[in-house]
Amino acid sequence: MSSATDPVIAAPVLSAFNIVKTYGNTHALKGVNFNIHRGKVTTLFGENGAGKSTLMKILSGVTTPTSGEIELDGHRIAFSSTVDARNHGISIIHQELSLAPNLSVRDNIFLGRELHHASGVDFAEEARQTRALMTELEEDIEPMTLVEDLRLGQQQIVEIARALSVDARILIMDEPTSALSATEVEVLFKVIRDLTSRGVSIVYISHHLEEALQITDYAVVLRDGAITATAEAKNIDLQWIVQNMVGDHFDRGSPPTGYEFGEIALSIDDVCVEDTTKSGNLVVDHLSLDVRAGEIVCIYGLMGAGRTELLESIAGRVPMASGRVLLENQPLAGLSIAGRIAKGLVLVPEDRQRDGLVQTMSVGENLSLASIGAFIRRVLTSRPREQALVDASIRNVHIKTAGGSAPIGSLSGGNQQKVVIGKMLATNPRVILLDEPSRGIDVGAKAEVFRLLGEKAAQGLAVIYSTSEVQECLSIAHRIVVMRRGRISAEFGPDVLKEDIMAASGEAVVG
Amino acid sequence: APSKGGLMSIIVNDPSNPYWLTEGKVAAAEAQKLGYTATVGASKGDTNTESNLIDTAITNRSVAIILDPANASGSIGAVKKAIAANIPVFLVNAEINQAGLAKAQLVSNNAQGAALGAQRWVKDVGQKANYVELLGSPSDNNAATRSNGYETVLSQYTGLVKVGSQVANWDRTQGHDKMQNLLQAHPDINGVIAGNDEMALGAISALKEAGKLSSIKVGGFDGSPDAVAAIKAGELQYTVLQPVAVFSAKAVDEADSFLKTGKTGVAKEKQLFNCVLITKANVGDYVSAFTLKK
Amino acid sequence: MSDTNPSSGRTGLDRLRDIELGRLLLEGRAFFALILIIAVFSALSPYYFSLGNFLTMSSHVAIFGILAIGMLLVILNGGIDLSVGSTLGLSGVIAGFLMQGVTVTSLGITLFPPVWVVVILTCLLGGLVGLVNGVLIARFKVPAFVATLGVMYVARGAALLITNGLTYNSLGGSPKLGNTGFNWLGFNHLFGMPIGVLVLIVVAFFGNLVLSRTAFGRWLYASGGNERAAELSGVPVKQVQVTVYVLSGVCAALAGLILSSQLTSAGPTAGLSYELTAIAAVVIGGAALTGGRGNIRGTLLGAFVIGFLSDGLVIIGISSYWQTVFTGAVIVLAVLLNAVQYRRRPKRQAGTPGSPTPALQPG
Amino acid sequence: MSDTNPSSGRTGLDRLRDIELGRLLLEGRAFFALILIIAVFSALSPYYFSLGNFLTMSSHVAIFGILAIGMLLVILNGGIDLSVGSTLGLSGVIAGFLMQGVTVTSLGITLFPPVWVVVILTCLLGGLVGLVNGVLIARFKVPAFVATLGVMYVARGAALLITNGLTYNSLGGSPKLGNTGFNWLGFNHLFGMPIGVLVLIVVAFFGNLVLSRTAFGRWLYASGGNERAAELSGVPVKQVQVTVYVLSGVCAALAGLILSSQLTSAGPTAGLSYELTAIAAVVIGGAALTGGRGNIRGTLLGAFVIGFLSDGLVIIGISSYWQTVFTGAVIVLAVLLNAVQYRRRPKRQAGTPGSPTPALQPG
Ligand SMILES: Nc1ncnc2c1ncn2[C@@H]1O[C@H](COP(=O)(O)OP(=O)(O)OP(=O)(O)O)[C@@H](O)[C@H]1O
Ligand SMILES: Nc1ncnc2c1ncn2[C@@H]1O[C@H](COP(=O)(O)OP(=O)(O)OP(=O)(O)O)[C@@H](O)[C@H]1O
Ligand SMILES: O[C@@H]1[C@H](O)[C@H](O)CO[C@H]1O
Ligand SMILES: [Mg+2]
Ligand SMILES: [Mg+2]
Repeated sequence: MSSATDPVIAAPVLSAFNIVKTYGNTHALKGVNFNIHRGKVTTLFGENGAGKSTLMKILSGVTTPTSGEIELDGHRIAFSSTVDARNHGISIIHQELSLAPNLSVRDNIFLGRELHHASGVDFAEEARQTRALMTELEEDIEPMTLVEDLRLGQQQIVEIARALSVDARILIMDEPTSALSATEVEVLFKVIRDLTSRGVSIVYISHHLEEALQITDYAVVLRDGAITATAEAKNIDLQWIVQNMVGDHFDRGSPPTGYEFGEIALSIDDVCVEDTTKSGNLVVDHLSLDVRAGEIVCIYGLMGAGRTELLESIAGRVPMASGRVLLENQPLAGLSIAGRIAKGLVLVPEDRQRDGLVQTMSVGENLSLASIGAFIRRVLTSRPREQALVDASIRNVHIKTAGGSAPIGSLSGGNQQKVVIGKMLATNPRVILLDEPSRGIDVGAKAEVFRLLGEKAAQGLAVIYSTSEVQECLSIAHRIVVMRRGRISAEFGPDVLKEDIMAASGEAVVG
Repeated sequence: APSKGGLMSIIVNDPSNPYWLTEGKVAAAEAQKLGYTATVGASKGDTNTESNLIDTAITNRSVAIILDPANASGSIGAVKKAIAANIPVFLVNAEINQAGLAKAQLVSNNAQGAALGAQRWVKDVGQKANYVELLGSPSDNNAATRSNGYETVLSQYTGLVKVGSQVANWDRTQGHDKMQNLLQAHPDINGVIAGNDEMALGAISALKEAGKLSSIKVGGFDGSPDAVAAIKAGELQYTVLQPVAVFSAKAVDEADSFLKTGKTGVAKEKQLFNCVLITKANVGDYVSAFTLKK
Repeated sequence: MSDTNPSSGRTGLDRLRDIELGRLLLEGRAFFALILIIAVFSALSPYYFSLGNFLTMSSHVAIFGILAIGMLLVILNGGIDLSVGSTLGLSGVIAGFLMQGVTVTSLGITLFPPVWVVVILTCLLGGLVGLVNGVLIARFKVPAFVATLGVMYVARGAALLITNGLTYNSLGGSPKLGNTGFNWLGFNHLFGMPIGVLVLIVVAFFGNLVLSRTAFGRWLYASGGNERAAELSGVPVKQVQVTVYVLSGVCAALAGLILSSQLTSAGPTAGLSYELTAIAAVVIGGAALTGGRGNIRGTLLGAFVIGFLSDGLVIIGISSYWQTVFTGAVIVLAVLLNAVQYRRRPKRQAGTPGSPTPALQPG
Repeated sequence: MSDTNPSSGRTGLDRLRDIELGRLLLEGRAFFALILIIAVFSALSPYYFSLGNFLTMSSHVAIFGILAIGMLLVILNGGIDLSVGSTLGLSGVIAGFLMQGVTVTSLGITLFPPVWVVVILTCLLGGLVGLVNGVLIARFKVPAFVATLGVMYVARGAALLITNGLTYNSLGGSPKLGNTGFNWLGFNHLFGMPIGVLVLIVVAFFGNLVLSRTAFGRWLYASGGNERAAELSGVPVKQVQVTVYVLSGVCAALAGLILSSQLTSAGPTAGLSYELTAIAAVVIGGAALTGGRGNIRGTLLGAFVIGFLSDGLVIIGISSYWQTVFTGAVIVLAVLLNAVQYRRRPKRQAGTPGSPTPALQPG
């Protein structure tokens, strides 16, 4: 399915031929042909680990391909560095934020390509341009604000602004919206349309398939390091993408049925959490919620609604200003995180790299980390028992790995996420809290994660998960709770309409 | 409150060595006896710290400085600085390589002491032996003076062969470790001669550990209380007492005299104080740190 | 869990074999450096290659080795302990002080605690110094470098103040007082080994057991690798942090006891700048200063490399200036070799470094 | 450039004011410590509070201040430089060596380079030592702690070998040889200031300019804050890394020149363990050892806190043992105060520390 023969495609601005990239034994890309269409949005779809980011890194000079060729405007070219690629008009928004947190927004945007005037760096001009970019992106961010003082979504805006500021001919966006609110996404799409109308070519990558489809001109699906399909967006639908991505039909799942909920497993009673940056400001504002054994509750909300603070305060990570939480009728006050885990309350954190995994440890050691007590005999660990626990976890959560002793870095994002979930499930919890368990993982992995949670719920586990994707509320949750400014603004059953959920969250309905 | 006589700044090397500790203590006591206030600073062998201490003495309007110079060459600048501020400087224990700056330089006669020690050492060890030497810090002139003094005496005996030597920086732990290494290379030695007592005591513990103290004789230098105790215990053959307690007090006396009369009362700037041998025979005369009953 | 899942594919097995090989090569390399050192000095001096000399050198290594094992725990945690040299000095002084007899003025009597009491009290003191470090770092969030730097000065000053600069000399005790035996620690041999070396072996054995087979060891590697993730997995990260500094303090106290029993005296300046040697041993042994990677075996190798080198230089009679130069060069070279290894196989950078995870170590 | 846009929204302005306030509080705190030290010692000694004494103390601070500024650059980069003390010693020795005249044996003549040539050659040497550090760290990926530890020993050994342990004494030169003026550097005053202090001021001024107004400064902060991000943005992170070590070496050489001209002699053991004092100054000045945070003003304050404290202790005549204890306690306390500050506002932990972006500093 070489795109060169595809009739719909004319005069690509950049073409990649037969790109192969191997990392040791991993074949990230197996001979990919890829075109970027002039003045259009080319969207790359694919599961976690399909090779999307790898391809983009090659096109933007971050890494070099093992073999293959790139043509820019019909001329052979090889990028020696990101600066080289930038000089050829290629700019990229990285999937992982790549900002210096200790620098201001202005400094980050112009880092490495300072504007100079006679007496050195022209800070005033840089600030002026920064302000202009922020106006274009409709964000109220001062150029001199430190990046670390911004919330994640705003940081992503800065990342976008930096890529825009280059005046690139080709702009690559690798998951630019993973932390953006619906309004911010809308603004970004407006900017993208504006850019394409001016002839800028865009490569777009997102796991938010529906959202991405709105902006796509050409869809390319990558699977296992090879292109499986390309098409014009007007000719395809969601179904087509998903099918090409995962190879077969899949189901987002439905709330597990056929059993009665048990007693109240977790009772959240009038909880307040203070904003750590502004004292007196409540991020969680007198919130109460009961969840029964076997019940699955989804917490939907916009960025900054306070979901993370709520879940982390229940888990004992951040202090509560007031209120109390009961686990199977026992108050949790005063218990450490470890104490809460021992009582059966666990949290799968939002940011798996930062809070979920120990990169220096193997897959097995990560999996067994929260349940060491289970394989201690007297004082020493028992290897066979640990091995059994690890093997069982790998089986139960379907982790694709060479084995327990493989380095954690050798797994794809989705599988790493499963390791974090598997680690917490191995403690045999009564209640599991998951903060955006689907962030940054592909549809196939999402479906597996949700199926797994459904199974566990049917066995009596109380499940609470947060999400920023409405679609994901409508999968396995028995109950959907919408959070807005630290309070519950609405509760729905599984049959609610997407529009109602979004309205309750304060989000304008996109599209 | 500052006393009538004013402040005398005493600067010693490092009071964690009992030798310099005594030096500072005796000088301070003498100064107080004569109606001065006294502070004792420590340069720890660093010429910069020493220079800072001199600056402080100037700031504090000291009437005189008693200094154990950190470095024979490197301390000259600091001495000049004090003199430029019209503060007389009296050197004790170690010398500087320039005459005419300090009002007096009172040091032990290291060459005489070394000869004294070496002669005694030959009596203890005998005229036919293999031996090793432990040397002090090369930056201290005394290390070379003593080593040369030993050499002058011992080289007269053809039966005495120096099979090894190591720098142990005046330090006991290093004396111990270097002695162990020397023992490995030269298990057949009969004697150890050390540049000071600390190194000798380190060597003794290494010899004890190796079970060789009975066959290998050790000689020291300084006359420190620990060395005297070792002599009493029969572990150390002898030590050469440096009259530090004597010349420290004397330096203060001369300073006092200079302040009152404009003269130190001694004709020569450089004054050598002869060392005294301490052996099992006279160890009973040792009355206090670095002091032998007359 | 160090063997592979039999059902896993070829690639998985291959990768594991690769890792195992990389690890052996790396440690083989430190080991190789040691062999090289022994070979060179044996060629240069007829006295180097002998059991007696090896035992002597090992007893020198023992002091640094014990310090280095404590340091390893701290470094695995992502910290650093600059205070160990001072703690060693302070511990020796305290031991010396106790051996002189403690006068209880209210009763007008002098107590002479037996040696085992002295040993325990001294270790407690070392642990206490470590506790101060640990609390400053874990509770008050003072960076480890700064906290232990400050404690380094304070402990040294305390040792000087206690002795007033003097050295405690008669640590032998007396049979009359029932407190003999201190020198035995430093002087005697058991099974032909100097006691210091035996203590090192015991500390290393238990250290290895703790690191590879206990919950604490797992917690330590985890919190060194990613503190936030460890905390969310229920690891009591603060306690772990405090504990490593306490253990490092206890190791320093043990080293202080051995040193002062070897010297049969205890001075307040003992151990000056030993922390640097201990850190060098840990790093030569393949541990990462960023935490989470390193093991006892490597650290011991590192300590032996440094010790056998510096004693060798003394034995062949090289000047003390050249000794300084060589020490520096070997520290850089040993780590440079590791670095070259990583560079050649950049992908493995995270995987192999010397010290895989405890589970990969033989118990 | 540090003023806010008048048209920006309230929140933006508020936050900026917040940051500004936090920074002032923090630096005010180090400043407060300094004021407290001055007040206490002025009360205890009639001689402490005088222009003359302040100038004297400042000339003592100059040495450590210049070292600390070099160290700050390294620490901003997330590194550490343990070799500065040795480099200082080596530089002094090289300067002394050159002042004695260089004999060109082939020509049978002795050249006496004029002082400015000696100064330049010595700074080049310092830069060279830094280059070795930088290359080991940036190119060979040796951890900074280890590379500079090794270089510390090697440079010290080299200084000892060059002088054979002795000290160069006659640095005054002679008018006949046209190489006078060296001692002038250390002894003289310009505008009533000791030359050392003036050099410190110049170094601080240019250091601040580089950090706050040049692309290099931004690159340094960025690569210390997030090296990967900096690299992806096209910052030549390796060159930046090498450069900071070179600059640190040059600063050490400058300090060595000033010290030996002040002492009118150059010995191979000069600067022993000064690196620790320099690091302490940087950290007391609010810089983070993790990199990316810190500024010249804070570092200078840190150096003055340490220098004015230790001179004050000497002036009031406290024993050297207690001086050691106090030094340690002040290091911990100064940083503890910062830590308490951070604890109260954990979200800002990353935000306030002393040294916001260079842009927030007055140019
Ligand atoms: N630096 C690397 N070292 C080793 N393997 C790598 C590296 N980068 C990527 N890989 C591997 O290459 C494959 C493709 O990864 P890539 O990041 O391109 O996937 P992706 O499609 O962007 O996934 P995601 O949607 O999770 O971002 C994966 O198997 C991944 O583990
Ligand atoms: N780094 C930060 N700096 C300032 N304020 C922050 C920061 N992070 C979060 N906040 C504030 O905390 C509150 C809750 O934010 P948070 O992002 O945790 O909510 P959330 O509902 O979990 O959203 P999400 O998980 O999607 O980011 C908001 O008021 C937000 O502005
Ligand atoms: O003379 C002294 C003493 O011997 C001391 O033990 C070490 O330093 C020397 O200068
Ligand atoms: Mg990706
Ligand atoms: Mg969140």
